[in-house]
Amino acid sequence: MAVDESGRNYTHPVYGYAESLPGADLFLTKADEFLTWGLKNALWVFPMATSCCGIEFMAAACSRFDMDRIGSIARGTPRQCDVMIIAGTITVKMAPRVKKLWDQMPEPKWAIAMGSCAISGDFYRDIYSVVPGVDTFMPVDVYVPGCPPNPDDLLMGMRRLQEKITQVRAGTWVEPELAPDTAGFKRPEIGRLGDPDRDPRTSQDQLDSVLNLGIHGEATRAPQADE
Amino acid sequence: MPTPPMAPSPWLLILVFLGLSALIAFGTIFAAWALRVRAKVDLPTKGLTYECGEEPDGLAWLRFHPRYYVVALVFVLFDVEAAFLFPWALNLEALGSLALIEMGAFLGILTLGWVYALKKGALKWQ
Amino acid sequence: MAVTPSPTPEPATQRVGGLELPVELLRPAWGDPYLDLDDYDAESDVMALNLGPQHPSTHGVLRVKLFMDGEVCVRAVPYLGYLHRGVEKLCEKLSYANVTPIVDKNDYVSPMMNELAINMTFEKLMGCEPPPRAQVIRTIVAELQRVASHLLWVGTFCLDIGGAIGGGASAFMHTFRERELILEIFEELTGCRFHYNHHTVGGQRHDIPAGWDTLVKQTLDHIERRTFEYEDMLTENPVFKARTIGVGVVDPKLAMACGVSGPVLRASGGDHDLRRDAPYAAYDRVDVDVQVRTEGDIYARYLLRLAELRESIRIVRCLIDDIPEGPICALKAVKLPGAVKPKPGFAYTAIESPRGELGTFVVAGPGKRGKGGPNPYRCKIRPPSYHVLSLLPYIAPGENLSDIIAILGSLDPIMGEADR
Amino acid sequence: MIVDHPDTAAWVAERFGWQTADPELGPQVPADQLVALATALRDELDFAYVVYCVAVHYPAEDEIQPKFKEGEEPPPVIPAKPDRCLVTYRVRRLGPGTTTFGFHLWVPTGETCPSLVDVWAGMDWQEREQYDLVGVVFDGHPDLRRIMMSEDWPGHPLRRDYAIDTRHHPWR
Repeated sequence: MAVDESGRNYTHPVYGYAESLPGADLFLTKADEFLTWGLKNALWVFPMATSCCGIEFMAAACSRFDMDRIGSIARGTPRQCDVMIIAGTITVKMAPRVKKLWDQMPEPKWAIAMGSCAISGDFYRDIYSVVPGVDTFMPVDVYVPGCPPNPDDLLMGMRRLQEKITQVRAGTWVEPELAPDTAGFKRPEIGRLGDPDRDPRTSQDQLDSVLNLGIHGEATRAPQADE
Repeated sequence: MPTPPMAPSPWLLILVFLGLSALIAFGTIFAAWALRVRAKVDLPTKGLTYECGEEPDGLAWLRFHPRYYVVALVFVLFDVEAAFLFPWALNLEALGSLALIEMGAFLGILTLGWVYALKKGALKWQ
Repeated sequence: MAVTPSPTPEPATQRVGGLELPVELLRPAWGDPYLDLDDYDAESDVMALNLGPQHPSTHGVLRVKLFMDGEVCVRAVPYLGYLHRGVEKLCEKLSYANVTPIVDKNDYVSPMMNELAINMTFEKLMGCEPPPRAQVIRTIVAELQRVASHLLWVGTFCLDIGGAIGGGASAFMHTFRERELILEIFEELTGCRFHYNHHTVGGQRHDIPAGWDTLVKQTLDHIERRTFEYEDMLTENPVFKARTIGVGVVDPKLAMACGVSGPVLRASGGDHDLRRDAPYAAYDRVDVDVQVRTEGDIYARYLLRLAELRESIRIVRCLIDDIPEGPICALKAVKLPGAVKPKPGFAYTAIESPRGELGTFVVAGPGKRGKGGPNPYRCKIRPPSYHVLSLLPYIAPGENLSDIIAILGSLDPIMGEADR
Repeated sequence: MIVDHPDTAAWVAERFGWQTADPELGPQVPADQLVALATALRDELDFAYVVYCVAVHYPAEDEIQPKFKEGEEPPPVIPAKPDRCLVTYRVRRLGPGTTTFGFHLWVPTGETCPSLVDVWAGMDWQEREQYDLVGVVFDGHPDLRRIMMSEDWPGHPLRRDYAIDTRHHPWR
């Protein structure tokens, strides 16, 4: 059971039927563009701010760099948000919570990995308690590099996401192939979501771990493969 | 004098008003359902109650202290009062000064109830 | 007529932990952190509520499990570790010069303080003393960082009181606008807005650019004018006063037992400040006027932090004009990470960070042939936020839920520092 | 009665008889006298402020026979040391000229260390953290749970034999 994709090239029931009517598709393309325009200019943000990038996220939301200009407000609950910005280091104890909150967000939803801790775990990635990159357990649409990225980089990331939404809904989005192994970079054995040689059981174990979170907050572990 | 045939009967106006409001109310709900984006995989965690990422522990169906019920009652008192004030205020000049005295009495009685609630300490929680 | 001996007047102050504390501050009754819920006769059922790891008001990833009786909290159990990045284990793997950028990210609201604390301990182990110019730059930079940290606190605290979209957001926008000016000063000095990697073993890494001190003076004049703007907005604001006066009172004896220092202790009457009592860097050249209040509630902490903000501006103004000339680093530029090898030993130094006593205990391990090894054997960072959070189970019971969020905001914990 | 003794180490040496080898570490305290020293420090010398409790893990070392030339007689053999933890405490007396005072004790792995929660409330979380990260068990502690790692985390990360990039299925 693959971990679900964010709201990408979905086939819509109403459109499917309407397109069969003669002449309706001309009207529908305009309607779709109108909906895309409305969707991308009101991207409400769910700030998964765990550490330093959270402070830069606050600086981006404030008066000097003002994220409101591109229509995105930070909201407290996942139920009202479209974009989850993962700002900061995700530890092993926090990862099930992030995955659960990602699942609780209504579609269509997108994810921005802000900061090198969220993208690859930065210099913490070799440590026992840090998840090496958020895209090992959830689909990420835009990566904003930096430690921490300047607020204007984050706003550029949001603009990049808006372009991506437009192209995805217009169907002209080309999925970039994953970066090849750069100079023998030692990648942790848990590959990214898109890696073909990723062990499917890992996604299943990650989902089980989210479903039965322990009451005291411990993530109930699936049996260790190498134990 | 029969209403001129041209002017629509008031009942028709009410029907149109109700129809329009129903259209708007249910129309938006239908649009939200029709244009929604379905996830490829609906995970069980989506339906869980949101508790800051944690597993909700214990029940939410609990017995609460009666002081919160009293606060709700005091709110209803003001809500009803406001509900009556609006139509009265709209056509005050048509009703003349008598309505003013009646509304004064109505507000006086309600204020009495409010003072009584305050004296009984309805809003004092500790 | 037997003259009844007049009862000896109850001593106005009592000596606790080396400080003279007014007696009425020492309140014995506190919430019991290990209260057994079965023997708590609730008028209504007790609800377990998670003020969870992802919550706008928890200043990071702190999870507090609140047992609520209606609106009133009965017991609070904080859970930490959601941002435990194993910094102390990583320090054991790195050389002495490489540790600065790692520790920089602990207290990510005042990064300069982390660097200063750990590099002072390494210098104590090495036995080297930074040159006078580096000492003065360290003091100026630390005080500027304190101004930025308190500005951020005033902003986020108003969010906790008024809500992101509600009334609290206005002060949040104002204070972050001033904080950007301070980030610009640091950008001039070190090149980045955040995580500066400015201190190193034996001194500083970046020297002061030309015209930097005029920029600092202009910015500080500007910020000082703006602080009166916050006072108009908040100090006399009836809603703000209603939400903060008399809420979350902290008893100085409990604060000391929990190892809490800084604004929380000073707002409860504890006249303790490491900058004055145990001066480090160039603080002995400046007389620090320590602000102390005795109410101990959230309003006292707000007033105290605002006064400390102005005090820091005054300190920087005293030092900014006569920065001595000379080198900025005692050791030759620390190019090779392995160049720093202190002899095996133990060392602890502490500085006054905006949240309290931030100390570092470093154990220098033995290297080959009895000389020192290139990396520390154990590197314990003593964060003030960890101790301030241990106050929560004592002061949270008996408060309303919205007041607990205000108390949490007024304690100013930073989770990166508490979880390390 | 609170006595303002300038040199705490001398006071402890004179009162309890433990000498202080390293001023940073302070005197070594036998385990059974730890609580007695702590209460004395708090009540008589007014050390009411907790700074930290740190545990440092030292793995076992076998016997070392230092090299020597044939002529001289062999120098004494350095005895083997068991797997042990150094538990150091540090408390501070506030006020002008504030001073901190540290004391330590050696706890072989497997044995327990007495808890100081009854003396200073702040030691509660310090001891929980050292139990969680280094594995020193403090007996008498009201609620010795893990505070940093999740409840079922295998092993204690800050021990020297714990590999830094240990895997944790299924998240890394």
